[in-house]
Amino acid sequence: MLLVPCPHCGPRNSADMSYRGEASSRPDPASTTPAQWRDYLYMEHNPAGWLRENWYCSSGCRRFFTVERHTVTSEFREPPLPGSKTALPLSKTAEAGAGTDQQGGEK
Amino acid sequence: MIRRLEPQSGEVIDRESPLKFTWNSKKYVGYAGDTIVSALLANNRQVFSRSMKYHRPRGVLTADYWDPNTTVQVGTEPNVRGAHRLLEADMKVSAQNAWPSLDFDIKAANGLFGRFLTAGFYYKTFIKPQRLWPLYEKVLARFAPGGVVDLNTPHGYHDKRYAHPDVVVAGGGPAGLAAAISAAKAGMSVMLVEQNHRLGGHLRWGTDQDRETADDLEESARDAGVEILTDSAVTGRYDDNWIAISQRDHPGVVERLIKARAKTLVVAAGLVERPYVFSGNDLPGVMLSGAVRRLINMYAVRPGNRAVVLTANAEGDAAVADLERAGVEVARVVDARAGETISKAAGSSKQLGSVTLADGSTVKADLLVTAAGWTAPTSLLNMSGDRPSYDPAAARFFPTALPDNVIATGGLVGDGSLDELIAHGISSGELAAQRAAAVKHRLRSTVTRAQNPQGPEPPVQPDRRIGLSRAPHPELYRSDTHGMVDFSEDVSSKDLVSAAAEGFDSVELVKRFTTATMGPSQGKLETVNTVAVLAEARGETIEEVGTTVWRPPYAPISLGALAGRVFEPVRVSSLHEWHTAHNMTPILAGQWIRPEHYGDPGAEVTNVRTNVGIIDVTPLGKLDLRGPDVPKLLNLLYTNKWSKLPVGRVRYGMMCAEDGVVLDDGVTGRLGEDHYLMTTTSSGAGQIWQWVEMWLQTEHPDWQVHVTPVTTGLTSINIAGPKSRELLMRLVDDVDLSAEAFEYMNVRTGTIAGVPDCFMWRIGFTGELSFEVHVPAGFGLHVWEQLIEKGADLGIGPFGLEAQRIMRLEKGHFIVGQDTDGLTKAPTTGLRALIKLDKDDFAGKPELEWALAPEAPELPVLVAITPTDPRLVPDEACQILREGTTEIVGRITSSRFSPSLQRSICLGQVTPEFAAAGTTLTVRLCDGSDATAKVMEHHAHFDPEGVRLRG
Amino acid sequence: MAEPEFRSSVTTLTATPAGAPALTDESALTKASVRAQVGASPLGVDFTRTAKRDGVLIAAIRPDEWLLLGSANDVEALLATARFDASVNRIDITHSRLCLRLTGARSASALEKVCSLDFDDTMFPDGATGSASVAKVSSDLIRDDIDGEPSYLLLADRSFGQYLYDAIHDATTEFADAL
Amino acid sequence: MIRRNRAPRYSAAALLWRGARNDSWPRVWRDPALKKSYDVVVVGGGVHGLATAYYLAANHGIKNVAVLDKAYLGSGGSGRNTAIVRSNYLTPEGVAFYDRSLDLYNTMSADLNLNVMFSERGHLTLAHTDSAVRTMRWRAEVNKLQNIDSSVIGPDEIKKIAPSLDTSPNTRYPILAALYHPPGGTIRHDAVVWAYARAADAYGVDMHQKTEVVDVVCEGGDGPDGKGPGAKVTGVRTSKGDISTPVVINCTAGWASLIAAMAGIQLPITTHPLQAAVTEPVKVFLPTVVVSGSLHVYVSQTDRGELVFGASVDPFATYDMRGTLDFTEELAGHVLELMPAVSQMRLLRQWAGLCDITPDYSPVMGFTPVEGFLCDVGWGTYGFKAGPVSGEQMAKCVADQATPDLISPFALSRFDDGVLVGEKGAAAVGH
Ligand SMILES: Cc1cc2nc3c(=O)[nH]c(=O)nc-3n(C[C@H](O)[C@H](O)[C@H](O)COP(=O)(O)OP(=O)(O)OC[C@H]3O[C@@H](n4cnc5c(N)ncnc54)[C@H](O)[C@@H]3O)c2cc1C
Ligand SMILES: NC(=O)c1ccc[n+]([C@@H]2O[C@H](COP(=O)([O-])OP(=O)(O)OC[C@H]3O[C@@H](n4cnc5c(N)ncnc54)[C@H](O)[C@@H]3O)[C@@H](O)[C@H]2O)c1
Ligand SMILES: Cc1cc2nc3c(=O)[nH]c(=O)nc-3n(C[C@H](O)[C@H](O)[C@H](O)COP(=O)(O)O)c2cc1C
Ligand SMILES: [Zn+2]
Repeated sequence: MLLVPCPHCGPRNSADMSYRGEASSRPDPASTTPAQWRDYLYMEHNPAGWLRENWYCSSGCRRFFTVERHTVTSEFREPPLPGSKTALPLSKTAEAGAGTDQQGGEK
Repeated sequence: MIRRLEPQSGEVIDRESPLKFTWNSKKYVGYAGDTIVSALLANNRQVFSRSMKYHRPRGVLTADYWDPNTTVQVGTEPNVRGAHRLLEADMKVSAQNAWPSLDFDIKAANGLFGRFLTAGFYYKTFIKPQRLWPLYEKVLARFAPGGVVDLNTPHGYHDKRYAHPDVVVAGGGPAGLAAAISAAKAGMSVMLVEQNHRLGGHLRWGTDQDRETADDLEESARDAGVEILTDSAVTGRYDDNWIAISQRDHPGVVERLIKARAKTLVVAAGLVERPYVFSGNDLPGVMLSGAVRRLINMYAVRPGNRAVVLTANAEGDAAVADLERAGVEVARVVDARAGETISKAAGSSKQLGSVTLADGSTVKADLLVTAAGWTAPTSLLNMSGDRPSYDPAAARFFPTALPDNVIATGGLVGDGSLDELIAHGISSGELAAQRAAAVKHRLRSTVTRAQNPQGPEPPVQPDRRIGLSRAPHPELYRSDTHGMVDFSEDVSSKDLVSAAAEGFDSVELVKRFTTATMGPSQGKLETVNTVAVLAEARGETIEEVGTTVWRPPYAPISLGALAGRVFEPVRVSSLHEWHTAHNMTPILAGQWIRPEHYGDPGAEVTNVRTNVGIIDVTPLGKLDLRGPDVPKLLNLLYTNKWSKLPVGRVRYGMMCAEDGVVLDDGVTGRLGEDHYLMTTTSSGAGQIWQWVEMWLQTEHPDWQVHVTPVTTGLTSINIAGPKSRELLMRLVDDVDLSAEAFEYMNVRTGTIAGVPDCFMWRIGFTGELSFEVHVPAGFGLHVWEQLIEKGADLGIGPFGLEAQRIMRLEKGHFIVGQDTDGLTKAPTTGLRALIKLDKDDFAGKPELEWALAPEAPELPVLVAITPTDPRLVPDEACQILREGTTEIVGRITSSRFSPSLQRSICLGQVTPEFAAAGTTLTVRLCDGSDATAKVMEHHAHFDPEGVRLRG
Repeated sequence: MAEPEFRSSVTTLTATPAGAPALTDESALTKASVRAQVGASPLGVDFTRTAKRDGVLIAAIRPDEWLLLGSANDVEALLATARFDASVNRIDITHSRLCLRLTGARSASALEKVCSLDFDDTMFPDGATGSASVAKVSSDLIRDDIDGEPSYLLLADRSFGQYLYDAIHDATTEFADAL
Repeated sequence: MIRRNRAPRYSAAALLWRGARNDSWPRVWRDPALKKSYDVVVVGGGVHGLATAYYLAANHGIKNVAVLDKAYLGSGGSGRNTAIVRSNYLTPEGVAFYDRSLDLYNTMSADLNLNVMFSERGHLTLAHTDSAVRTMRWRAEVNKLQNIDSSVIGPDEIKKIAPSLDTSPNTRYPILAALYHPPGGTIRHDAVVWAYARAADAYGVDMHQKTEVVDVVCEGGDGPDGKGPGAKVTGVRTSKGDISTPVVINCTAGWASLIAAMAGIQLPITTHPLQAAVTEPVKVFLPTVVVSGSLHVYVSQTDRGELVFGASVDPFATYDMRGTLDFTEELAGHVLELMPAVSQMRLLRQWAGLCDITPDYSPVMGFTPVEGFLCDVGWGTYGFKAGPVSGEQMAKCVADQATPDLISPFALSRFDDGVLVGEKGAAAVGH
């Protein structure tokens, strides 16, 4: 189990964290073009190497933060930064795993 | 023949404790300390299984955990390692892979066709006629090896734990023991894990002096405070030294998983003896040197009467000595170091009869012992990222580059005298301790709650250990004949050669084509032989060919142990006990258990519509929002406007993700100047909390808003029905509940049934006059019981989720995730007026702007639908078709029979073409027939003007 | 009208076997949450530390959240005297959180069966707090030894009460004296 | 139907004949030298790449084709998937597409003259909640409209089909219903890879193993080195040498973003490991494929007796295939919820493969803004079953220079338009 360096708690099991995907910046909604916006929504760099990404310390301090992680060796580098936001509420994969059940929105 | 020897000085059996057991329903007796196999051998049973493909009789090969031929069924437990599992009283042991019996196995006929059943023969046959393949498949499936699962095995109790040892040592041989002792003496907490039942590794079947050393080491380890786990295995090394240990010596549980975050891992796995490949090498009576040494010295079992020994090393020589001491006639010693070897073994199908040497001579023997060398079980090292390399001079693989937190010692890294091994273990333990200390220091300075350590972090110690030398060893893989390479998979060297010739000529392809190394020992016995045969076939070196990937687990681990105690959290509201006591039919909603109804949902609806009902809606997500910037937050997350919401008012809102897809909806009320309560859908509660936090923390860290989830801090009860006001008035003194003073979509704070600090909002999903009250949860049951008591004369009754669903559908309220799906954008819901494109910004705004632009393609529309036949309730998810075609133009998303209207009612999504009121729809029912239905003018089937609700 | 009576979400308690760590339900304690900006220190207690003041346990459970635990009067009194600036919010969470206490020499070992944090004395000393998943429920843990005997407070969402109580209780039974 | 010009056909008779004469079989495919130029270069020797190459040659006569793989054939997802095939998808476009694939699988053994052991054993998707039942019904209803055998059945029928399942109502996640799809099943995944490779080879397609593409050579594009939108492909650079070619097809699944980046194109893809595991073998007791979306698990038993398990993808993006303990723990927990009886079975091996996940759980197929650079990627956790139809349609796409109808819903341009495929509606771990 990967240890993720939370800037507040210190290294924590990845199971205690939510992965929030590639760090991206939100285009200004007032001036954005469809191309820019959909880039923000859907496109990914997905490098095999260093990746800036967001995590949420969901079972710990509940802070969002951004780190750089190597996607081949799983090393982390640089002191973590405050988080940046992602377009969809859960990462795509979390949703892929969530199955159909969690989607039923009972009131 | 009596096979049990006179008492041996190192024997582990207790002759005072005989144990009765059965083998294939026949009765036998062994001793405590025996393994199943040693007890059976002592009883002169030699054949333990039939091989997978050819059903050849198989006897003992390694006499340890990895023995491929002695896997048996014990009671309901399949695939028990008979040469490892200790005998217990009244064990019922049976052979697994033989029919009708071990002695006479019909499938052995396969053996006759051996030359045709070459590797990959399946792929080349049963092609035509294809319709017969399912039949063939059924026949092939009968040949599946392994034991039988008893489908009545109960859901057992399993256990698990975490651990944070400084050092984990895998392997309790002399090297591992020495490392554990020295690490513990350096002040580290150490876990020593040994797969066998006793510590000592190979010393256990060595000389008296070896055993004495083992006992001494064991005692020192205990004295040093090492945590010792026997009959346990390190099954995996994962990221950041997350170590999986299967523990089998813990009282009360059969096997438990320990998840250890080790600061350093010492791998002292020793060596696994490797079989030699030659014709007849799988005949019963052909054994490895380690097997005979274990059998004689530990179990006092005579492995045969007349032996030939092929030896390439000291272990083989020691086996000769052991055999002679045990009274076995050693007919011939074949010394590989002198260039001698054997060519083939022959005999009856069940017993070795003679051995032919490479020089052509034949020796009669019922035992052939081979000491052909070792495989380094580098599995844990590979899992740590290492790619071991092959040394032809020593005829085995050695580690190359290990991460700092993994240290190898003992036979894995080299050879030496016992003293040298121990010395290497000691220095490895010291190194492990130093490195663990550095990690410990770092953790204590980075984990905030830890006590900060003194002084600077010690540097990572370079490896200054004096290495072990590598003893030269002949490369002894295959003789001049072909034989078994993978005993469990029945793959011969000939299969490998022909697979390579066919083009499956890389080690990965040959593995997949022949299944070599894919059996229970996962290559520990067969990998190097496979590679060696392939290298020979391709004219390459073993290093060039390389090995297949070693993967976890190191040793198989039960699903029960992996599962452990199943933690599946269950959430209930403060009213759960009441529901249970009142006949609720429960329904699972995520982690929540809720009342679906209390017997008759239809009657519950009618009661709400005529009297008053109460429903427990505690799981409704509730976020307490405080701070001056809450309106900004609401404006950002909801599609509608929030700046002007007065204190005491509530408003409905819809949230979208940035792609414009509906994410959640709910009501938010302003409780005070800077104090709001947001509600979300029950299933969205967790996700929306995170969503809110994300926007605040990442996009607007300057906004002053504090978010507190209070979902279960408040027991939420909806009191609905024409008599709801009357009822609530009986319990509330400090709030004016009159229609004039407390209007629809308002919120008040007050005391209910003596409980202060309750919120009451006038809203409702049911379409009736209703009050949703939120009561501090510790008093929830009190308020609920008071409602029931005080409402008795008003006809009060509880209602469940189903009644609520019916009523909301009568009112045409949609449910996010049921009437919308993962692609439903906000305008589809029909709530166009709630999408305020004149706001500067809100989540998903650009997409909604584009979706609503005149030139944009029209989106599907959510409409209320009424089937022509009022009795007909189309199932939810029925498709709506263009008449006379199978073209899908929509689907029913919700449907129920309405007790209030006495007809069926639906919501559905349709393409714009079919969305106009009055359009006739064709609904394809589940039984394949079609029904017609009409699109209605309003979403609300019932009371479209909302008179009742506002009453 | 019957007097309102506070009810815990742990409705069925099981006896602690002799020798095992004792698990008690302290959900009725008053719990207040004090929220401030990350980096602020409205109560003078740093993240992951605790302090005791006038009968109230103050635990800095998050970089922006301080939990106050005690009797209703004590907590109220403490909050009344505290001088907070306008950006600080206080929220009563008595009813939102369940509170269990696990006490006994082997309580860390029992917790190790349900939680992945390192409970070694140097990693989680008396007076420290941390949040983590306990039997798959996000929880706040506070080490609050009693007379030198290891003791942990565990707070989690109220609705998990019985589930968590049972899960932790089960984890303790292994440490009972052999019969 | 292929006519093999060199290699002998496989059959039981041939096996006996050769066995009797102790003859060995000739190579399944050649080990050719790398040519300087090819008409089409397929990157990735998985089922998608190999099928594309095969159909280019077999259906369109385009035979000067190279398939390049950085490791061995089938070393990607194609060699490590749980081999579940089905066509009971949610959207009409999905159903039509996967149904064609199932047709091709059905006749594959005969068509390609190699037994791929397609086992039409049926596929059960369990529903544990009301909303899951509703989604199952949604799928069943869409399926029926396209004549796909797929229906919702109750616990009693489920118990008959798979007696080892605990269908009692008082489990933590009671089995309320299942979507039953009799034509679904499993296949010998490696055999499919080998069958396509062998058949393509017979047409003269060159397979180059251990040949890594390190760059895609472009000209005329807006980006650096003439890459990016508007560019035209002229060749590829590989670890074994350069190749000139006007057409490059990216069939690299988990590595797809990297190859696309070489052409200056970004994809809506993240790479996540998907793990799988097998137990030791036991006598066959599970006759069908069982999937539970809410418990994140799917399981089938091979003819060799092992249970093969899979789950959902790992939570964070990585190219590392090491595998985790969390996966096996969760998996075992969930399997025991469904089948308590297997608690004494032992896990033998776990492994991982890389999945190219898109936002709408649908692939990215066909042309891209770089001329001559095509993609057949985004196959996520479900792409094995799509191999045959994808190969067939991608070959057609190249040969006709036009996007075939069957794959037009999956164009990369849908992400520019914001019109995603509806499979997202039923996003489960449904394999
Ligand atoms: C554990 C697991 C279980 C699965 N279960 C199922 C299932 O049950 N049913 C189902 O339908 N699908 C399943 N899938 C998904 C399925 O396996 C994949 O979608 C499918 O195999 C993709 O095939 P492919 O040919 O596109 O890619 P792959 O088979 O992954 O082939 C891509 C190839 O590209 C090569 N490559 C990469 N980069 C380069 C380069 N630079 N140069 C040269 N070559 C390169 C790789 O070596 C690899 O061989 C599963 C996947 C996994 C991992
Ligand atoms: N292994 C032999 O058969 C053997 C026999 C004679 C001499 N030797 C010599 O002894 C030396 C080896 O001594 P050593 O102390 O390194 O090894 P060892 O073989 O004496 O002990 C290693 C121990 O590790 C255990 N083990 C391996 N992997 C494990 C795991 N993952 N989890 C738990 N336990 C595990 C084994 O059961 C074994 O008892 C070598 O130099 C070799 O030449 C070995
Ligand atoms: C359907 C299927 C069944 C498998 N069965 C076995 C098996 O019985 N024994 C085994 O060792 N591996 C089995 N494997 C796993 C492979 O050995 C291997 O781990 C996998 O193909 C990934 O390759 P890698 O481990 O070399 O990376 C199986 C794989 C698949 C896809
Ligand atoms: Zn944190």
